[in-house]
Amino acid sequence: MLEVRNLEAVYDDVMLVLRGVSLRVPAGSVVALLGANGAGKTTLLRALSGLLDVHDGEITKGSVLLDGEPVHGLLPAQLVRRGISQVMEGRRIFAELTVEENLKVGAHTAPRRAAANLERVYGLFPLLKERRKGVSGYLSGGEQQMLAVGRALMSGPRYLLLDEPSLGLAPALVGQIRDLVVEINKQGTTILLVEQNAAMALSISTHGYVMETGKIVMDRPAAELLADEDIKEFYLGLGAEGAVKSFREVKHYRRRKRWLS
Amino acid sequence: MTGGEEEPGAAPPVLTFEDVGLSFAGVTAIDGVSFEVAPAELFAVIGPNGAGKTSVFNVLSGVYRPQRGRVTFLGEDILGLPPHRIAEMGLARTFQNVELFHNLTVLDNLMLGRHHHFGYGPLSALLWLGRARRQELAARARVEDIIDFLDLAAWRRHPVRLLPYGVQKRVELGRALAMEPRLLLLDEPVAGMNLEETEDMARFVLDARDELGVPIVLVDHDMGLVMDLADRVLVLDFGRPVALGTPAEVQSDPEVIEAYLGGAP
Amino acid sequence: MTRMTGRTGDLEAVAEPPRADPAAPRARRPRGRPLLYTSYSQDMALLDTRAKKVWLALLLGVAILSSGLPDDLLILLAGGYVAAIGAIGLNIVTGYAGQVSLGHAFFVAVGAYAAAALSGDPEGRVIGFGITNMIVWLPAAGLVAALAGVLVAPLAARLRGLYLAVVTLGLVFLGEHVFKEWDDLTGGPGVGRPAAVPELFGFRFDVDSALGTRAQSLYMLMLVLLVVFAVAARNLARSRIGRAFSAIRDRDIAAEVIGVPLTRYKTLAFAISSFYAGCAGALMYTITGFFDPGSFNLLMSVQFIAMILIGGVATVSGAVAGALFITLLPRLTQELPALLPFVSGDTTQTPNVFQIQVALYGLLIVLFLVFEPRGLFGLWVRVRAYWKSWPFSY
Amino acid sequence: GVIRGDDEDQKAAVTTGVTNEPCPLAVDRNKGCIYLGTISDLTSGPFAALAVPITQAQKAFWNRVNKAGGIGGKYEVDVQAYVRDNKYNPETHNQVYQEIKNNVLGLAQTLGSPTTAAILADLKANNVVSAPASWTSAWEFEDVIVESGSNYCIESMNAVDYAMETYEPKTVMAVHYAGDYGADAAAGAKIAAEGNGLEFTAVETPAGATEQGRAITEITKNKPDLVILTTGPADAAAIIGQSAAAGFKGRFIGTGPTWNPALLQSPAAPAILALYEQSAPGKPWGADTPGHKAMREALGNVTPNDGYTSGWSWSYPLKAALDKMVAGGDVSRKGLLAAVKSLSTVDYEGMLPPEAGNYAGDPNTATFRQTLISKPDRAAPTGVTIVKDFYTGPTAQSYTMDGPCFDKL
Amino acid sequence: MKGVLESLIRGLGTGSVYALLALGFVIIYKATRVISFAQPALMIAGAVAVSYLVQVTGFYVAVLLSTLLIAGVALVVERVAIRPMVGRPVFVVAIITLGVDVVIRVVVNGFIGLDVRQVGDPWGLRLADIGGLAVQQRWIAMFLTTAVLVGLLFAFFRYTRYGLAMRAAAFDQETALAQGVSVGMVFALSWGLAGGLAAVAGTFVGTGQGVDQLTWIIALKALPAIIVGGLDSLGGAVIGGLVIGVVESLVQSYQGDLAPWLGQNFAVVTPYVVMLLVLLVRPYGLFGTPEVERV
Ligand SMILES: Nc1ncnc2c1ncn2[C@@H]1O[C@H](COP(=O)(O)OP(=O)(O)OP(=O)(O)O)[C@@H](O)[C@H]1O
Ligand SMILES: Nc1ncnc2c1ncn2[C@@H]1O[C@H](COP(=O)(O)OP(=O)(O)OP(=O)(O)O)[C@@H](O)[C@H]1O
Ligand SMILES: CC(C)C[C@H](N)C(=O)O
Ligand SMILES: [Mg+2]
Ligand SMILES: [Mg+2]
Repeated sequence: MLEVRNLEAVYDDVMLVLRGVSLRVPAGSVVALLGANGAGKTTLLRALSGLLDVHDGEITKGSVLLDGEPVHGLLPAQLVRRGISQVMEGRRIFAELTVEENLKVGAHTAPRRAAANLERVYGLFPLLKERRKGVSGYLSGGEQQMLAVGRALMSGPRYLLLDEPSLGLAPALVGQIRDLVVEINKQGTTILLVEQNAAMALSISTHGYVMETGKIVMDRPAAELLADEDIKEFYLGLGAEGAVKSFREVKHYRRRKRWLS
Repeated sequence: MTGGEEEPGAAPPVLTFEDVGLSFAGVTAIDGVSFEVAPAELFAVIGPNGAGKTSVFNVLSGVYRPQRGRVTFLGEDILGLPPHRIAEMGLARTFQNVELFHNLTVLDNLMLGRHHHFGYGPLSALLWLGRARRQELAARARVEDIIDFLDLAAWRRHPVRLLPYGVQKRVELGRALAMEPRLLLLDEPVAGMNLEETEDMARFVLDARDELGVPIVLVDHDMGLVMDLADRVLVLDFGRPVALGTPAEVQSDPEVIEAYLGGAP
Repeated sequence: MTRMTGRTGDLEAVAEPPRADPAAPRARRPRGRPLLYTSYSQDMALLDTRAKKVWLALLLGVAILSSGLPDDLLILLAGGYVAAIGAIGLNIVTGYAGQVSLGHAFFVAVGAYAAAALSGDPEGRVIGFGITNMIVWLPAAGLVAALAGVLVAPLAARLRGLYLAVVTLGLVFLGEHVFKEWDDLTGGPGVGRPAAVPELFGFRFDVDSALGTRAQSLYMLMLVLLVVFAVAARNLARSRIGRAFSAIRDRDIAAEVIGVPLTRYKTLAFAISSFYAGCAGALMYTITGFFDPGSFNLLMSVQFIAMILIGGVATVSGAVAGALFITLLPRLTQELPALLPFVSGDTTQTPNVFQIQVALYGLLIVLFLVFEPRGLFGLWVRVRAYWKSWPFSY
Repeated sequence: GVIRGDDEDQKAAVTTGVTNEPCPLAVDRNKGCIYLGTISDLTSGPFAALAVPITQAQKAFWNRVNKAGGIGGKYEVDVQAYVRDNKYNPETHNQVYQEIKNNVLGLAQTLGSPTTAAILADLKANNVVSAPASWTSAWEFEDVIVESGSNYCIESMNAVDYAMETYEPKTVMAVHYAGDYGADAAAGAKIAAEGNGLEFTAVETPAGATEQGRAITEITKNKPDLVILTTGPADAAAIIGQSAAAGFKGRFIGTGPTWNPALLQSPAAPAILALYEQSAPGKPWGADTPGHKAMREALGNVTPNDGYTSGWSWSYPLKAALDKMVAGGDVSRKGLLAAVKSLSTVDYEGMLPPEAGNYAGDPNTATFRQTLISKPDRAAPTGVTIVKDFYTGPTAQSYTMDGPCFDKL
Repeated sequence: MKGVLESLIRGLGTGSVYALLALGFVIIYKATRVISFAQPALMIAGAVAVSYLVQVTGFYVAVLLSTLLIAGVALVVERVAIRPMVGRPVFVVAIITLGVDVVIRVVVNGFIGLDVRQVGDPWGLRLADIGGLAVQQRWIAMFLTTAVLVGLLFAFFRYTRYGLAMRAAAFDQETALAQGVSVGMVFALSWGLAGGLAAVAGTFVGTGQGVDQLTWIIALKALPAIIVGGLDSLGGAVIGGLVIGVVESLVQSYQGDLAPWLGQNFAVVTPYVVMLLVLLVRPYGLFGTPEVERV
């Protein structure tokens, strides 16, 4: 189990971005983390994978436990070796390397299983296999997103942190990603899924958290969240009667969420 | 319908794209695509990943040079023009992966959108003489309007690299609007946004079109958004046009469903 | 000296340009900023807050009062001010426009020789035209250097990152070769030539006069010129041109797509930067009165880079602070070993004071950058942010 | 008309750079102190290897003077309070000079030509007498600069004349650095070669042992009978060693700063022993004169190096002038300069002939024209022994010094 | 003709030293995107270490020990001054290496002292006769050593995952960290290798002529060499070094006759001229990876 207890994180010594976040990702589950832009989701994932440091950020309070053991002081490489792997926001592929080289870097900590994992990833994304000798920087946005997900799978992680994996993917592929998440979860990988596509995320999660301005404001089983009125309105775009609203009818910007007032 | 009086096709098109073909060593990005955009039209381009949508934008803005075809903007052939010339003609765009000037503030990013509207030179810049000063003030007033419009006031003086992704997307729209465009290209403006932010963005896009009367070409994978907003939709697959028509027509096209929409929404 | 006070309004730009502050949102205005601007012109002014005006008055006061310092310090500071002009110039091409140039020494040399030749003795050993009025040779030196910059730019515009850096470094080596060979202009290596004569409508700054000693005159001259060049650079930075430079630095494709012609602006950046370098070169040697072609080497270029990095990239005040830091550092390191009793003053011993001085010079640069990679300006921002965003701005 | 802060420090001052207070390291605390500055290339410049022993020797020299009763029984001389590193950079030289100039009467050492040129105007304006650490011919024309021994130009004239007698060369090549040092010597070689009716070529070469390819090619291709070298030691070894390896059999004569005893440990040693000789403005470390003996005693157990010898011998004229100044009663910069101008001989304790210290006449008559030739010798302390004692060749004898030689190449 | 061949061979000899130096720069660049200006100091330190050790251990052991020693010094430098800068702008790091260079050189100059120090190599200025051409033995040694080291390096980068890790880390340190690449380890590795190479190169610079306080300058020749070859290409570094060496040598021999109007010692700047010419045609050198940019 991956557990976050009362975590506080600060950027540049002054910007408090996580304010006492607690969250549990039980082994074998898929947990969704929703939240508006700037809520601190990415920051939380950085805290879990040891990358805050790079951004002049640090954990000022609280702890991260992996199977009961505190891991928040560890270096990113150590965390990867312990089985935590992250798909970073914004793809972050190594643009100057080829597709296959990108994947091989993903297998840095697991050289022995590299060949097998490579086949598995190519199986999941045939398009990558087709382009494997191509310079990855020239791939289209969506192709790069596939590469980013594929790369994270190359270390054979036990815990996979996905930061908006469906961003920029075509609808058909979003479906595939969802199936993929379900599939890797079945194969034994625990998943923390940060998504803006709430419907997709909640449909495959066991549990869901909603985060706003650095705090967890909702913490319920996914099914309950799907039924919640506020979630329906603000995350799923369903009107009171359950009908899908038209974007043309939206009149106001920046509405206040009820749970914040 | 918000499109107003002009029926698509009535007035001369703002943009024509004729049988364009573009390929990179071994990869065909665009293969015989043709379309036109009418004044004040909201035209959408959709298609699977790697279909060539962004490449179409890159051809339009002069970043890519296609091997064949013809592209005219406001009646002028723009193939071969350098990007900055095309921008000066009034073509503005946003990018799929936010391409802001990340060390600059929101304000400076927007002011940069007005770059080619200034007419003063280096000397007057160094001395900050009347000309430079007057023009900067005028530009600032226009930019503040955009800041108000896009509700960016709270971020005005922040370097954009520190802004949340959704806000960055809005700033990018603002920068394009600051150019006073005569055609606006939006590449996945709502990717990575939650519903609420998507709604906001939809509102901005519609208002921009209605208030400024700019025609817009929109690329996005959010079908809800595209189908709600677009007047016409072009569907690409492997660089080839698959369908072109109203949202309703396109949505029911079996080829489109097969190639793009997939089973589930 | 009374003429100087009229400039009060300008120097503060050097003290603290109105940069955006990353830590505090607008809603919570930092202390010292007025809550309301009644016009955009107020908001866009160089000195938009009271705090800045106070800082300005203070700094200017200190700078003027400093003219009472001993002559050797004045000479050192005058050199620092000239170096600052050069550093501001490098900052334009490297800090703002992001084109890392290790060729600054070359442009400094071009300016120095242009000025020296213009104002040189026509009868002398080396080329001279006898035009000693600064009002002629200073802009001329800048323009010749700017022209050199324009010639280099087309190649430079094709290159990126360290490729550009090493190529501009090549410029320094090629220049050194030309200057060493061209005896008629430069006097040749190890021999050198007299520098430009700092004369303005009959007033000589390089001799003692009724207005003050030679050192005082030079000090004031350089101070005034620095203020002028600094204010102009600040203006440039807040203009369409400065913004376009930063855009090219941050993302050149995007810059082009919103209408910034890349090559033209890169060329412009090189030209303006070289103009500053040329003027700095012309002025630099009026202080020693003499220079030789060996001075324009890699080390000089590197020192300019160090100045803007240590001061803080892409800020005018940073360039000034960095230039002063680098110029004063040797003097500082000279005093330090005196505090260490075990260091020998005997030059045949190792370690001796002189070795320690050199080592300290390197060491201080390393330490400084390791602990404050954003430079002096970063230090300042940090201090400011600490006070402003307390307890937390979010 | 401005009140200067540093006036206060000078309360005990007799004049700038002279105090009634004893020197900080005084031998006799009843004497006053004359401060002399030193600006030298002490760490990172190209001449550090020479500058360090020069500076050290001067310290020892003045220490000995102080022990022997100081200057006129009234003053001791301090050369340690104001030592500065110029890194062989003219601006730095000027900066540190500005820093110390109000505290010193004169300069015991100012190293390098371009560096000294950067302060020359100030030296002249303020009558600051200075001993240069360089032998360029330009100094013959400056009153405030007290040079000891022949300049490079004369030294090379004599070298060519010596070769005329000894080897009867037909062709001469000067392989030299650019500037006041190399070009000065090459000009002398050229004048002598032309005077002797020899074919002359000059090859300018950059510093750096790996940069000598062109010089070596020129030598092996043109096979001159005599090569006059004005480079640094490492470069000289590269040139001599590799030319010889390529079959060159002509003679080399190098100027003073070209030599370093460690060259005899280098792979080029056999070639050097076979083909090389050295001209010099003064006798090497091991010479048997009272001055040399005093120097060796004073320096004690150091690795012999002729930097020491030069630094030591250059100090004699300053001492003579200081003595004369104190005796004359006008203890001031003006007084010192007047004393210098009245010196027509200086007692070098045998290290140089007394006429070397002529600062009274016009440049042409005052120019000292004797140098010597040494040959490499493993047994000698600095690797060289004299083969021809002080002499003036016919070229140098008849040459009219009417401007710096390096302008004439 | 014989003259041409001889100056060609001399060029290949010095060129292989440039190549060794260039390799050090390239390895650090590959992993960190920084040009390390500390290489000159490490090079000279290596040569000086050999000059002391050789008296005790003999030449070959001395070279080995010095290589290890300098690699160690480089590791310490990396740990103390470079590691804390992970994620910082590369130019700041470059200037830091410059400060490091100054500090190390002061120390090394202390050890050099006043004289020229000899590395005590077995070749001296002896010649070998190859097909009637007089070739200095040390040039042959340099060339062979370079060939062997380059072979080893290629094998290392080819058969371990560190080559790829270096490139990944250089491109995006954070993302490399997220893949479990220990960026610190990659930095250390590159500095260690570069330090060792610098020591070997320094020793060869010292063969036949010794080292003094100014010898470090030759290390700067590697800069045009790596640009010619392409900043991130090992093969390019070797080719670049050899090209620079050969062109320089030919210019030294023939420019005086063929193009005297270029001034004396034009050879000194030929590396930079070659560099400019190459860049006019190929902005990323002969083998450099072009920056990937798309929007
Ligand atoms: N490196 C940084 N330095 C300072 N502030 C930062 C940094 N990175 C993020 N922030 C700030 O922290 C807050 C939370 O950002 P974070 O990226 O974690 O949000 P998010 O929930 O992932 O948003 P999104 O949905 O847009 O990805 C934002 O206000 C952002 O501006
Ligand atoms: N500069 C380039 N070099 C090589 N291939 C390229 C380049 N630009 C685009 N491509 C290829 O052309 C195809 C079309 O790319 P494009 O970016 O236009 O797709 P897209 O429709 O925008 O996809 P997405 O929805 O994923 O963003 C892709 O297969 C891509 O890999
Ligand atoms: C110490 C000397 C060799 C210095 C040299 N003659 C010069 O003038 O620069
Ligand atoms: Mg995020
Ligand atoms: Mg796209």
